[in-house]
Amino acid sequence: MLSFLIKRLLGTIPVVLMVMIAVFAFVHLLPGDPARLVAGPEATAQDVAAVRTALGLDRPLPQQFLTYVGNTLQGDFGTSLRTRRPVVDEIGMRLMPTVWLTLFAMVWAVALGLLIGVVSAVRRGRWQDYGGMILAVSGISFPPFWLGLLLINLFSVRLGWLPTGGYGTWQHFLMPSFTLGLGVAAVMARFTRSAFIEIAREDYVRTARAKGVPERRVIWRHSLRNALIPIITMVGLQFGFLLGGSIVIEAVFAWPGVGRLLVDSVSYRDYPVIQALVLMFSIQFILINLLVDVLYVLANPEIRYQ
Amino acid sequence: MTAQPDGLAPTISVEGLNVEFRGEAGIFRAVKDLSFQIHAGETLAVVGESGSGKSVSSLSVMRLVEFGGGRITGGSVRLVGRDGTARDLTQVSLPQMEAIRGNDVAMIFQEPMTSLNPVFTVGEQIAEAVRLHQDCTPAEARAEALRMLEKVRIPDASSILDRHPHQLSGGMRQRVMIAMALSCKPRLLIADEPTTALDVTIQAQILRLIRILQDEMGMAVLFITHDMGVVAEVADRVLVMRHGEKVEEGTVHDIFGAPAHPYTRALLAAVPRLGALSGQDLPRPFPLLKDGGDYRSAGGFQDYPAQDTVASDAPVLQVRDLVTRFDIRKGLLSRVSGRVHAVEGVNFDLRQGETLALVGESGCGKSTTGRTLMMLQGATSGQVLYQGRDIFKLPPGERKAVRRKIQYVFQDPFASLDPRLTVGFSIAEPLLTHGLASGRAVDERVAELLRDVGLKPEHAHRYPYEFSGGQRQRVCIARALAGEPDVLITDEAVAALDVSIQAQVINLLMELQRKRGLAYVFISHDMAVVERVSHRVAVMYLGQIVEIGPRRQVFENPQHPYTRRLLSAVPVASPAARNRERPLIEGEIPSPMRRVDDPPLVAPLAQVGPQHFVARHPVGAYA
Amino acid sequence: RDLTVAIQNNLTGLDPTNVNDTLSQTSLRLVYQGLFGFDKDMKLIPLLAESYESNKEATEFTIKLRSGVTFHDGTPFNAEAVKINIDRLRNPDNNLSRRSLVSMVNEVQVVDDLTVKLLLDAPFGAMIASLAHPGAMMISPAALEKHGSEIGRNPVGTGAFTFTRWSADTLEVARNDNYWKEPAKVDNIIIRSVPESGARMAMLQTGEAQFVPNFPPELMKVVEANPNLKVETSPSIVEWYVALNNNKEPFGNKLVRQALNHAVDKDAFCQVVFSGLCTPADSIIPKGLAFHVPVGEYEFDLDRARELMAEAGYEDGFSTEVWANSNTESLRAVQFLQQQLAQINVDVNVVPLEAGVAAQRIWSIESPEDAEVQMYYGGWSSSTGDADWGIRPLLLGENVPPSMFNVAYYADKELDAAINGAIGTADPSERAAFYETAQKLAWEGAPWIFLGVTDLIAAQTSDVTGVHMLADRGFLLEDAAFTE
Amino acid sequence: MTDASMSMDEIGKTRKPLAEFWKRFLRQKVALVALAFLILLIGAAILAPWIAPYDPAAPDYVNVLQGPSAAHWAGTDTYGRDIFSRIIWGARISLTVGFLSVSLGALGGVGLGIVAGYYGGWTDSAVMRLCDLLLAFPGILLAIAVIAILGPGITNVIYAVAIFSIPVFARLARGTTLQLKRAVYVDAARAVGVGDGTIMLRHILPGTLPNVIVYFSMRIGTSILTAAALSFIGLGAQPPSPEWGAMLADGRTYMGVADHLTLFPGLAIFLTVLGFNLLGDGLRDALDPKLRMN
Ligand SMILES: Nc1ncnc2c1ncn2[C@@H]1O[C@H](COP(=O)(O)OP(=O)(O)OP(=O)(O)O)[C@@H](O)[C@H]1O
Ligand SMILES: Nc1ncnc2c1ncn2[C@@H]1O[C@H](COP(=O)(O)OP(=O)(O)OP(=O)(O)O)[C@@H](O)[C@H]1O
Ligand SMILES: [Mg+2]
Ligand SMILES: [Mg+2]
Repeated sequence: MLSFLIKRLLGTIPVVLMVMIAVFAFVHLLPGDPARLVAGPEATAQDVAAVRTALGLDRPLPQQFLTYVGNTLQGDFGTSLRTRRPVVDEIGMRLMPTVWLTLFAMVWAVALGLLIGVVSAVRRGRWQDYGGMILAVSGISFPPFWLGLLLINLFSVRLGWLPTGGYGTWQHFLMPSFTLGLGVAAVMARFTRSAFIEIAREDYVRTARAKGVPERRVIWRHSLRNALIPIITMVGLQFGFLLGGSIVIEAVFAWPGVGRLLVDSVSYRDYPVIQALVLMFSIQFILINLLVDVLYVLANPEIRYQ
Repeated sequence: MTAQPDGLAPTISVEGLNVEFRGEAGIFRAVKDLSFQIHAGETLAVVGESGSGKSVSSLSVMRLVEFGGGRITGGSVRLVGRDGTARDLTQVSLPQMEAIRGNDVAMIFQEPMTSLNPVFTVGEQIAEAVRLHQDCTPAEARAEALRMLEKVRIPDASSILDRHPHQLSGGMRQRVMIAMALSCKPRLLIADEPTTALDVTIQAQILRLIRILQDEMGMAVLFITHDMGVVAEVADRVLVMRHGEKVEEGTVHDIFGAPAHPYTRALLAAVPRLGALSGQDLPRPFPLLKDGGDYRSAGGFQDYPAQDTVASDAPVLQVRDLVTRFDIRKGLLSRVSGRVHAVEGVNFDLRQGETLALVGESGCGKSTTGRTLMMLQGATSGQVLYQGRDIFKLPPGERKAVRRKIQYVFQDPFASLDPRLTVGFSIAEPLLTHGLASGRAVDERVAELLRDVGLKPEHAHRYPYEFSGGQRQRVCIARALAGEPDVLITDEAVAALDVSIQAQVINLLMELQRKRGLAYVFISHDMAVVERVSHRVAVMYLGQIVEIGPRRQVFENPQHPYTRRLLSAVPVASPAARNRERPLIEGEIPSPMRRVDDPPLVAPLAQVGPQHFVARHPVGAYA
Repeated sequence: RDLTVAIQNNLTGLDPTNVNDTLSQTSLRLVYQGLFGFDKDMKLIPLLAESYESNKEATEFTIKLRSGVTFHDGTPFNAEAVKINIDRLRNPDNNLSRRSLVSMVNEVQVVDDLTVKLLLDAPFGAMIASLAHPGAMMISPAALEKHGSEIGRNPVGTGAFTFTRWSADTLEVARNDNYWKEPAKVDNIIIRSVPESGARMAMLQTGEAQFVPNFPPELMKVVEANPNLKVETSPSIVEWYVALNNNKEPFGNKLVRQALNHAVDKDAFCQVVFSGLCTPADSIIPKGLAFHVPVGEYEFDLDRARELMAEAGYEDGFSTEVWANSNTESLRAVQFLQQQLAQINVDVNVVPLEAGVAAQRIWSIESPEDAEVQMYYGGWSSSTGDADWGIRPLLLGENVPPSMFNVAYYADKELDAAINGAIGTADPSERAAFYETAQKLAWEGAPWIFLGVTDLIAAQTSDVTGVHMLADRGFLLEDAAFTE
Repeated sequence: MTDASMSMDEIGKTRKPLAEFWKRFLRQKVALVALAFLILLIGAAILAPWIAPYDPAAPDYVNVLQGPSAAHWAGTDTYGRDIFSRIIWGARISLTVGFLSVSLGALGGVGLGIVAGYYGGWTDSAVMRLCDLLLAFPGILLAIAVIAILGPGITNVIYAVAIFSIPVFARLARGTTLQLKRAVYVDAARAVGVGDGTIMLRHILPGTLPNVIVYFSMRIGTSILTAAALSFIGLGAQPPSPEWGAMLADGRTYMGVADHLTLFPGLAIFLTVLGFNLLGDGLRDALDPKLRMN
């Protein structure tokens, strides 16, 4: 397993390089001149030129690329074109809020999703099943901004229980993580249900019952473990997505996360920030994917990696 | 030793049990008005043809049939629990059943391959059963699990404890199931074909083990089997089922001595007996009832002549120094901690029209040999030549053609059928793949194949789970035959069949051999069947062939001590011959797993007669 | 008590000479001050300057400075500090994005400790207005020395508040007790960015924020219904228009341009797009700018529009496309235009442009011939509060992209002359005359479809006073206080 | 001695898996209702010019922001346009985008995922790392790239959303494939000589479908909303063509003032997604022969 891990980690190096090339090519292909955008709506051609020089954007592309790769390898991600703060600071101060929010959201969403999914599967075709489905479908088709504003109106404005937004105490987490997690919970519920139904009639489930394993344990241990593969896949994906920050939720709850940073950076063509963010996202995805593969093996020992 | 029904209430008493399945085609009554009783310490053997409702009845007793879509529509199942109170299990709520299952009643299932949970180690699975019903710490439960595994004579039990089911051979899994069922010392043990996947030596051990526990604890045993030898060995009383109904019940002596019902008589007639062909060189089909085999028309038996199908000495298949090993990895670093030497230096030839039987105890590498020949498992080294060409080195196009010519019947019929496809489609798949038929012709050919193996054409559009174990096995044979192969490797192909169907299928295989010159690698542990079908026999032990030679030579003049032991362990289908003292394996049970730097000794076999070779070098326990 | 202000976007930096968005600039007014500034009515007032004089040609400006002012770090504010600041800003090597504010300054002379003299290389009548721009605010020379390029994270000015902290989405400043004016009445001001307007509204309702500038007009009703809240509306200096590319047929034809102006119901525009919080335009610059004169009205008259179209030879209309930024409000506006112009058979295809794409396709083209734009919907606010910056960049013939913002590619000699004339003098009455001419000419020539000047809306809790929006969408918080 | 306990009397026919599947699907009542609803919706979309009560683009400045009434069932928007008519017209765009983009994504993704899982080794690594790359690229970046390369328009929205979906489906399919390829029946098929392609199509693909269908039906809703987000950065449907997601996002500034602006498009999306989910469940059940018994 460890050698598998090491191999996989080594294998990520070319991927990361590819990501770097791709994202560099990509941001430079994007229509839009960062100097113009950074200089602002009232900037004259002269101002723009000044900004361009200041940002080093007037140098030939290959040179810019080499500097970028060289600096990145040394851990220097440059400074934001827009705020002129080091990219590391820009991302650094927004990363943890995103990570925490994601973790919060994932934990409850996976728990609730599993619960609803299992209940739906066990009570398949009955009202609990349809109830679960309607909940799940609502979760996926309620636009998050709508739900977010609704929650704010209820819990902050009407009841005054929770702050409307911002990052701080645990109360600040409740509404955003709920809104963020709802979609995940919905997907989890549907997946769990589906995987569970597949497993429920396997012979080994019967064996477990024959041993006298209580039904609850048959469900939560013997069946669930086997249903985990698609569930893990989904958790991994959703986790990766959420770590990318949610633009809408960050906007509604004034959450200082990476999602907003990305949007701002894209609309300002803030190359260094975009590049660093994408690099970070891809490393996150790779690590999560690796974790998922490891979990696959733990969940189902029949799967082996050479 | 036999506990006779005394004044005490029977441990279990089933009255008028009816079980139904509701399907699209209406209601199917799988068990009709079944009644029986078993007393403490008593063994009731249930026999009957495949699909007669044996498994369904036992599942109903466990109240597990409900989870499979069945319904108990009548009757009662009264069980005397540990505490001495009798309860009607059909009236008990499902949560209450949880406390009864595994504790008062335990069951060994027919399908060892799929009955273990693939994601837990076998140790965990046994220990869980222990923990559920006994008050003990996890460590104690684990120790108990280890003890049980040793009891069922699993080699290297302490390492098996931490392995996952897919890493075990079929027979090992079956023993794990047995260990699990016995671990709680239930009042009633239901054993559904518990020894089908086991070789005779282990089977003998297990039967003894059950017997010992039965005596110790006064356990009642419901023993489902189609092996009349086993019945004769273990049963006090026998119940014969057919079409969901009881046709006859009596003591084992009555049933074997004076079977009343024609069906019982037919059944007994079909039982293969070891030594039936002694003195003969060639294989010979089973005698079958005449006139398409209706047992009521007492037309007597149709005897078949011995058949000589080996036309030339030119081999179709040559196996040269075949080695297949599995690395066992452990720990965080996943270092190779050991190696399973599943197949070690195996050599043999197979000629056209010849049947080579591969026998040996469970886990000795029979299936792995077969899987390697099928290119389903990479060989560590060695060659397999088909028509003189090394199949491991074929280009993909030719490989496909060779695959059609070498076919395999998997040990586990259920797992080898795609659950999402009708069996008809599974059987048609080789036809479609190789363009052997198209359109209507496919349906016709499938129908023909189904009939050939004793099923009905209309079964084609059923799904695998709708069949009984024996029926599935036949589907698999039909599929293997569909491609019109030259070589057929059958891995315990008839193990799950009841004797009458078994005789039929074997006769079918032999007929095909006669007509088409098919060559068989016949993997089996049933020595009586092996005697019937094979020209030559190879005895495997710990991955090596320890003796190979013409069947008559090997059976009548066994040279290797392991061969001799194997033969002596065969149960005889006569209650008179039971309780014989058998040689038991003593000491450490050898395991094919070895340290990385410790390969086993492999040496060429010594010739002891015409075509008869035997190992003279030490192999495992046989020095 | 602390005052929390909820704004829409994140601040982009704290170096006033190097930020370009109104929100950052206006927030920096808490910490920094310029020589001149604006009062809440956007009237130019002296701040760190006491007075100024200029020569007739508008090439020399002598500015008297206020005495007794110190920066937050204790550095005295004096002529030397002004010189350092202006020299820093105009030095091309520093690459500051606000350089154009003072790029015409040739030399900064320290006359005495409290007097500086700016010598320009060409006449520039709007010099003082430029100095009122937040980009020309005064930074402590000591801090500049100390922090160098990091000054954007460590602001040190002379304003009513001292910098406390700036994180991803929050700027905090504390009262400056050594302020040269009367110290502020609130302890701290917290500026938080909350992008979603509904959420800003909620913050007001819960009291988490006391002031929300740039409040969305759609939510006016909700605020009005709440006794704890109040809104204040005031006219802005943001004018909305559709620039018509005069280089493209048929927009080269004045009749067509006028027809389009007649075909749009400006009152309806204000109603639909800005919920009525807007006034139809009556000139090329909004009323709030100095030198504005109301010059007329293109009344909504479809018959007249059709007549003009026919006269121009387009009785059957034509098809064209309009570009707009892809935000809800702009899209609403262009959809409205689409409907309006359809009435005179002008078939308009709406093309929303993402910010970067817009920058590329409109502003960053190589030469005017490459311009693909036909109609462009946009708004303009003259951040100097002066007519010059409201007209010159948009309509002077030579100021076409990429150098400036004349997307109409309008080139009218007389108009150019008027604009240039106004720059050539510092005399207000002369400037007024030039600008009046310019406004009349431009209105007549109709380079744009003139739409409206929006109102600014600020919502606040009722217990706060002294918070104001400025006409350029900035805000003034210096006088903020809680009533109790 | 054939097994007479079988009470099937039909003549055996080797039914093709697809036919079997249909037969079972037709028995799913809830799914059929859902299918009927979706067909109705598609019908409405196609017949929009005839059945929509108003012109979806015609403004009526007298009646802006009216709540639901007899004249306007779902009220009117900021331009006084009839929301109900816009929803009917919007079905054209939203359904097309939702369905086509996810279908394309699923097609590509499942294909890649199965191939990767089945062959393992470097194929697997290559495909999965490619997916990582795609996943790591934030959606808006990809979307903007799509405009940059292909130009704006609804077809390109479909491509863009499809591209977002590919890696997810790929991961999903790969996960199940890893499990299924160990099945003995896959070995059995291989032993019979069935080629890798056929094994993947016939024996592995159906096993991955239950998950794929579940995700597919959920993803449709997400796609409709994503498409809306794209139209905001200038990539999507061009105004004034109605599109559910855009209507929703557009109306959000009026929340608390005119809630019907968000309510009705939201409801339309909800019902559509619900329909697809119910249909998906039906399909998934029809794929699972074991479920015949209940
Ligand atoms: N879940 C099920 N649904 C429908 N029919 C079933 C089901 N399980 C079993 N049957 C049918 O019930 C009958 C009895 O099956 P059962 O498994 O009891 O046979 P058996 O006697 O154990 O046979 P074998 O020796 O082959 O295992 C068979 O005809 C089988 O097809
Ligand atoms: N995938 C695997 N990984 C590790 N060990 C394996 C694996 N497959 C089989 N083995 C081991 O190889 C040995 C031979 O197994 P094989 O299945 O060939 O036995 P068999 O002779 O067919 O036995 P049975 O009669 O019980 O089916 C056993 O010890 C088994 O545990
Ligand atoms: Mg059975
Ligand atoms: Mg085997």
